[in-house]
Amino acid sequence: MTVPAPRASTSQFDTNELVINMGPQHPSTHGVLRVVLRLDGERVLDADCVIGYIHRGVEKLCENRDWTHIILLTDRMDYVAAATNNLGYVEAVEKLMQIEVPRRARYIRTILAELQRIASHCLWLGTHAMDIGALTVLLYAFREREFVLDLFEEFCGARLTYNSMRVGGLPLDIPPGWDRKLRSFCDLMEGKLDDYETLLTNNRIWLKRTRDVGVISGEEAIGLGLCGPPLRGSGVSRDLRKDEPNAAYEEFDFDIPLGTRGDTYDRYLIRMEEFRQSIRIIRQGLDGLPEGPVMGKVPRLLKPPAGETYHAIESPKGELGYFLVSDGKSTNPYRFRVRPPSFCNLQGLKRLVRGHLVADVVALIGTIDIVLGEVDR
Amino acid sequence: MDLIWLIPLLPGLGAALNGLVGIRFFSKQTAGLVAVSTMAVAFVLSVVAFLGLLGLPADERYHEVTVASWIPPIPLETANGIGSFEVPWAFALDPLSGMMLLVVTGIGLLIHVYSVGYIAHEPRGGVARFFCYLNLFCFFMLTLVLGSSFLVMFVGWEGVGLCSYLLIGYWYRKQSASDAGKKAFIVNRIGDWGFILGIFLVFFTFGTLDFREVAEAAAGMPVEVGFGVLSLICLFLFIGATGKSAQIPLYVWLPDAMEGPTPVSALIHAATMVTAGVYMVCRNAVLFSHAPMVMEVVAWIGVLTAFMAATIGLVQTDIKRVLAYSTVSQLGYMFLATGVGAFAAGAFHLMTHAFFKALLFLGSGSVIHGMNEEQDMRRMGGLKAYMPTTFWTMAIGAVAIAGIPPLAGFFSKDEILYRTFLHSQALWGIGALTAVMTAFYMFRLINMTFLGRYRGPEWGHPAGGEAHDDGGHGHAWHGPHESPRTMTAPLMVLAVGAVFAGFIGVPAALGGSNVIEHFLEPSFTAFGAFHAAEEAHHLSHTAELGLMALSVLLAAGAILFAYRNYVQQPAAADEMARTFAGPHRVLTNKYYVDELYGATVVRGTMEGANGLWTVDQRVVDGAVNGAGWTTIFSSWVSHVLDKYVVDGLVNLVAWVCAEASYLFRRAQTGLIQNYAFATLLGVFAFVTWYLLAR
Amino acid sequence: MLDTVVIPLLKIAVLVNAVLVAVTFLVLMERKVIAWAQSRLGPMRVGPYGILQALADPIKLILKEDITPVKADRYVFTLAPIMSLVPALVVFAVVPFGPDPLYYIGDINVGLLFIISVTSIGVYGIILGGWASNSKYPLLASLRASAQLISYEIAVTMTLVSVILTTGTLSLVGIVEAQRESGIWFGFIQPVALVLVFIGGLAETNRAPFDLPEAETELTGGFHTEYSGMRFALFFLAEYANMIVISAVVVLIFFGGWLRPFPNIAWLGFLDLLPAWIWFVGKVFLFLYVFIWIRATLPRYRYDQLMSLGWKVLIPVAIGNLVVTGVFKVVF
Amino acid sequence: MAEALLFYTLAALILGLGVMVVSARSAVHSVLFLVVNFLLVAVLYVTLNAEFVAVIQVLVYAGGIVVLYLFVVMLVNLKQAPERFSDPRRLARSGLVLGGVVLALIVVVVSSSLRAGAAPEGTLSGFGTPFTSGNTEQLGWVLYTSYLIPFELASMLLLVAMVGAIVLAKRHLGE
Amino acid sequence: MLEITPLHYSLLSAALFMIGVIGVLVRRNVIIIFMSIELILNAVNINLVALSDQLQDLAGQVFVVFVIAVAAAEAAVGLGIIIAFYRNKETVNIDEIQIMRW
Repeated sequence: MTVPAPRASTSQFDTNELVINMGPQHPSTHGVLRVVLRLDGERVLDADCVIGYIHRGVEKLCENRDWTHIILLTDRMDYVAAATNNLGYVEAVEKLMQIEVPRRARYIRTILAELQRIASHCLWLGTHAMDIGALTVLLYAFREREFVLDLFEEFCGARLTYNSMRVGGLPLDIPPGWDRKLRSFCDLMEGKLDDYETLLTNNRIWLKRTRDVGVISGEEAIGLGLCGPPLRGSGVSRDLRKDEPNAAYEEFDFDIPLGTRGDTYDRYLIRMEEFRQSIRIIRQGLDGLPEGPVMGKVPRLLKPPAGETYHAIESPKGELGYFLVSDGKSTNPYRFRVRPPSFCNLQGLKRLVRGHLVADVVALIGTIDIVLGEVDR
Repeated sequence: MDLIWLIPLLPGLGAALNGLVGIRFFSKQTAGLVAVSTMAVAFVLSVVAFLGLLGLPADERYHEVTVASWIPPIPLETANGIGSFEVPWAFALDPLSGMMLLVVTGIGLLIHVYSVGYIAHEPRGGVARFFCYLNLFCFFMLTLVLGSSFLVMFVGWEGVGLCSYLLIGYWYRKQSASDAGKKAFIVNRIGDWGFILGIFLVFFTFGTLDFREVAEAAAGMPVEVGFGVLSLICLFLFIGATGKSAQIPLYVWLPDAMEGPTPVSALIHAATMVTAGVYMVCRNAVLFSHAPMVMEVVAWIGVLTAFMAATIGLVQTDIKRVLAYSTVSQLGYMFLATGVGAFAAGAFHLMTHAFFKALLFLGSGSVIHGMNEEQDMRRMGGLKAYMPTTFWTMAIGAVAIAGIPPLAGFFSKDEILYRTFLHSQALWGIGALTAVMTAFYMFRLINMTFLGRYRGPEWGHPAGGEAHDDGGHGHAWHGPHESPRTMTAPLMVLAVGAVFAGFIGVPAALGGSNVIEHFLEPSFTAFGAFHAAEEAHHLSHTAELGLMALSVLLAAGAILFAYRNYVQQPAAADEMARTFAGPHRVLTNKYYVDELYGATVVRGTMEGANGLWTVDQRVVDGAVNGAGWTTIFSSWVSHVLDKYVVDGLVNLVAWVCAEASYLFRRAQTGLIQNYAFATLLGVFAFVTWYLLAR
Repeated sequence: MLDTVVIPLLKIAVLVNAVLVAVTFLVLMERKVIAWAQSRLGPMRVGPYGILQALADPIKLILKEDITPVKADRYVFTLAPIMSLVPALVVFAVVPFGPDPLYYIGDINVGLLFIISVTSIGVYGIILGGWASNSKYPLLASLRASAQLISYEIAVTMTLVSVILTTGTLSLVGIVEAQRESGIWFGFIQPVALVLVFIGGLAETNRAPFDLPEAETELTGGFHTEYSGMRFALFFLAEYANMIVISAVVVLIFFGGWLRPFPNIAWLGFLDLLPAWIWFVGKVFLFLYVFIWIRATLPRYRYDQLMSLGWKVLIPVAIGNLVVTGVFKVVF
Repeated sequence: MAEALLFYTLAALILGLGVMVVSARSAVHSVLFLVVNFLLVAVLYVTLNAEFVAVIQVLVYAGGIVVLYLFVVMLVNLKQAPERFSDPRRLARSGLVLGGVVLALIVVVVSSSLRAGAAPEGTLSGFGTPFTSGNTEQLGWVLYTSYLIPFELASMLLLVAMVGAIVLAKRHLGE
Repeated sequence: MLEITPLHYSLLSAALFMIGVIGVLVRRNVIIIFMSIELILNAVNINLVALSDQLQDLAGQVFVVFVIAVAAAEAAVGLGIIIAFYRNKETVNIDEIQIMRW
């Protein structure tokens, strides 16, 4: 076990400090994150995140693909929330090219994004709970996630990497009967949410493990550049769906849950409430789904005018932003840059874990909800 | 009467309350209420106690209450072998202290009431502080009055000195006020030095400090013809009295003390504290009457002080300073009375003087208040129209002090003059002249202030006196005005007192029975011989009446003269001043006494200190340094010896030990296992021995 | 010779084999029960409904390569699993499966103390296993484990003292007989002690929610991270054997051992038709089910919370229970 | 016969393990031998009809005290034993000690067997608490009656030791 | 030889005692020295228990209980000292624990 981190005390007899390496092969680091912990007994003095184990150069790859092919590369970043990745990208391109998207397409995009949020949160809930030792919740959450994946499969034929959107709209309209299945899933999910909460929300051990663990104030959270539930958990009202509405969010009625203490439990409660708000949005979307085409007028070969744009959406993990530069000549982006929420939230880990115990590290990695595919790209 | 210990305690409580709590928390009204109510209760208690005293037969009018044992018996050497120095915290009520009690609590109460109005412009904490000091003063004054022994009295004596200092310097931001406070304190120290020496001597002589026991012991001693130990005691005590009561040569602090608030001047520097000296001399009447030589000194000091102060008073223009010199002068009168053996007359004058001088001071305070802190009489005039109550009450006070019958001053002053006449015509002459001047300067004051034409500043805009602008309060002044009721009501009460207080001492010549003298007599007796001797040359009633008439006439003439000079022909006064330019300058500068003291005492002290410092620097330090050099040298020698001889020996011994112990030291390895091994060997040896020996 | 050597040896052989077989089936039971709790099916491939998985698992473990890390202390590394398993099996020497001497190997008069003391030896396996691996996570885990075991041992022992106070004997047979005589299971007389012993038992066997030493999401498997093959299987066996021991102790002390329910009610006598040892084993498996159930339900405590629970809650409550029991004993 | 066999086996193991404890190179091995040694001593106690003491021996010594040793060894965790350099003087001293041991043992054996006939009869202590096998209850009685005060003192000693150990081993705030 | 008398136990005890003493005297690791002390205490305990059985007197066993209590106290404090010492000097070599000599 090699330890690259500098050792504060050179003596091998030192009983005060222990440097251990959590990951990259560790069951609770959600992939290949490596955290180098400096411990005082069981207490964490400092933590350094080492990332890059699944760096694939997605941004560089994208600069050598044409604008449409990029969509399927975005699937591979946050691979548990491919639909929102697609959404952010296609909207960015639409913004760059100023393409009008049909309303029905925007509605369906919203529904897909929220469905994706449910799936992503299911995965988060299961792994977070399992990190803290609640085994059953993982399987329950995966069971429900399975339904979402089925729905996506029916919609676009893929279960994980959907490639489900196109610049200017959607490749396909929803299949017949899909909305009915979605509705029944919404009903089912509401009941299951109560199950999860029964297992966790008022569980004394769960409370002990999450209450006052990883407390961060709103100012600090902003200072660290946190986004998404970790930011809202500290009471900062920042949700791009409300603040800078994209897709069809401005036509929907939903609430942004906010935390008060900024601890792990608050972040848990926020995500649980986001489940419900997503269901609410999906229902509204299904109710008000307009008729019409799902694809707008788009040229065969996408060649945006020279210029640059930044477009961000609220992905399940936080603010997912795309920065695109077009030189106006080629069919590839001149520059393709992603602001991944997981990467930004991971910066908070060092601050969050300091002073906590080793066992809290896994709880905190769980609470910031990272996907290494997105962190490393 | 057993509750008399409460009388001083009550103002003390008030002081504590105002001082500890009030400065921070009390409103002005609360602070005043606390102070006034404690004084009122104390006054009521005093009246009750006094009535109780009156209820007793004349020769049993002495009541002592021991509150606590204070100083436990300490064996100390006295003239009569080893004495027991024991002082209980005891209060004594007898006719003299009873009278003083009424004066202090009564006038104190009135002045407290007056102060509520007078001090109202001060900031909140300042009011509480003021009343705290005032109450504290009453506490100490009553302790002084009631103390049954020299030491208890001395506590009060020092306490009132402290309060006097605090109150003079009440406006401590004002340089002159704090200087005046310090001056009063320091000058008083000189007197206290005498007083405390007197106390030492009293104890050394009599083995006790209780007034009554001292008096009884002294009564048993013969009257000293020459200058004996009693005379020495009395002289020392009198030095104390001159300090406290502002007599030559220690009177200089009193005029300056007028920097304090006017009620303070009235209470402390006119009515009560300054009379403490007189009171003390009266208390020790027996002692003094056994020292005729000192009595003579007292009389002369008194009369000279009276005269000198009166002459200075003639030309002063500051209204309070006139009154201050008048006070000094009247105190001189009192000492004159005691000096000629007329203790009762002195005490009587003390009382009447308390009334009218407090009245005059409060009146002047009222004027100053009405004139927006203006104290210079030349900038007043015609105020009668604006403040009639003040004018009339002050006029009564002036008439009383001038000795016009039937007001209070007439009876007491004439009693003194009459007694003086019996004693010595020379003294009488000066005294009578002083009385005339008194009448003149008092009416000069009244005339310049209230009559004639208004000479003060225009109003409607802020106006301040040249010396007292910082005393002003910055608010617009709307012209001379009458003072509030809390201030005028005490004036009226005191005016009534000034009119009628004399009637308790109407002399036999006027058909009275001189109640006060008979009442006070037990306090001065424990003696008989002196009194009998004094009775011997008694003048006829006719002569006595003649003297009275003369002094009244002279006073009336002086009043008229003053009226002519300052009201009818204001220029006449200036002309006179020009005519007698030399004397006038001398008087205006108060005989240059302050300068004299400055040049002699103060400068002398300074020079002396400088000289001593030089001596210290050159001689003492030189000696010390020389000694130091010597020491260094000798220690160097010693060091050499120590290092090479003594240490050598010691080291030799140690070296021998160390070398000798080398072998044994090897065993002391610090390695536990070696010790354990040795232990084991020991156990083996023991077990073997045990098994084999069994 | 037959009575003193052969029969006991036979009994020991039977018992050890029975325990080991029980453990394999316990593992299967755990997998099945948790699967059902998590709406899964669990093992289904080996044999009908996966029943033969119980045999497949040990065979797999035996056949696996037994790796010894290079830097490990190889003697201790080998010894540790043995020291872990042996005490767990030795305990069964005093566990009576029924009233008849046939059903137990020995009934010593300090049976309960014997169980406590022998299980306390089991901690060596964990400590040494962690230490001998010469690796950081196992070391941390073994330190945690030993601290946890020692802490909870105090609480459990304290609690058992109050039970001893009630029965007046340390013999396990004697304790069960005492329950028969009083006609009521001690679990109803000493409910607090029951809860304490059960919680302490969870902790002593490193079961959820106290499974910190082998918290795989935190310490990647705990003290046996570096173990594989049969040596790992021994740790595994030891853990499950310990579960059985704790269940057996709880049943013996609080649930009447081999007694049928309501031993004092005569008309329930038909329940005695089932042999005593069936009752006993049935109750033990009931408790084992509870163990598994809890594991499926609860999250895990954190180390400091675990310690504070042990020292600040269980031990004071145990002492309080002891005092109350003593007072009752004296008063009534 | 069986008793003698058991005794000699146990004695040999106990002594052998004792030697291993003292001579083991690694402290951890030393601790392990010590545990086994204690367990065997407990077995010896059982043969001497002292079940309670045997169990206590296992519970307190093997289960408690030696775990503490193991903790400390792991905490200190020295890679090499401190005896990595040899000290001839020490060896000489050891030889001397061993010689003394043999001598002492011979002396004891001889003197004891010489006086074997004169061994005192009956109880030594005078407390006269005869016991049978399975004597836990009796032991309790003796402990809580005759030896109540020493027992309580022992509990105080343990308390004090506990506090002292905590104070000693606690990391001070400044560090 | 085949009859086991208290003498046998005494000999066993004495031998174990001596092993402990040798451990105390020759080892340098303080922890092993402490363990040797435990061996010594055990030797004493064997003696006590054996004589208790021989004399049919429980006092011996009572003393064993006390010895164990004292041993526990000794181990706790002793090991605490070792830990504290190790923190400061980073050694458990008894030869280096000698700063108080002379």
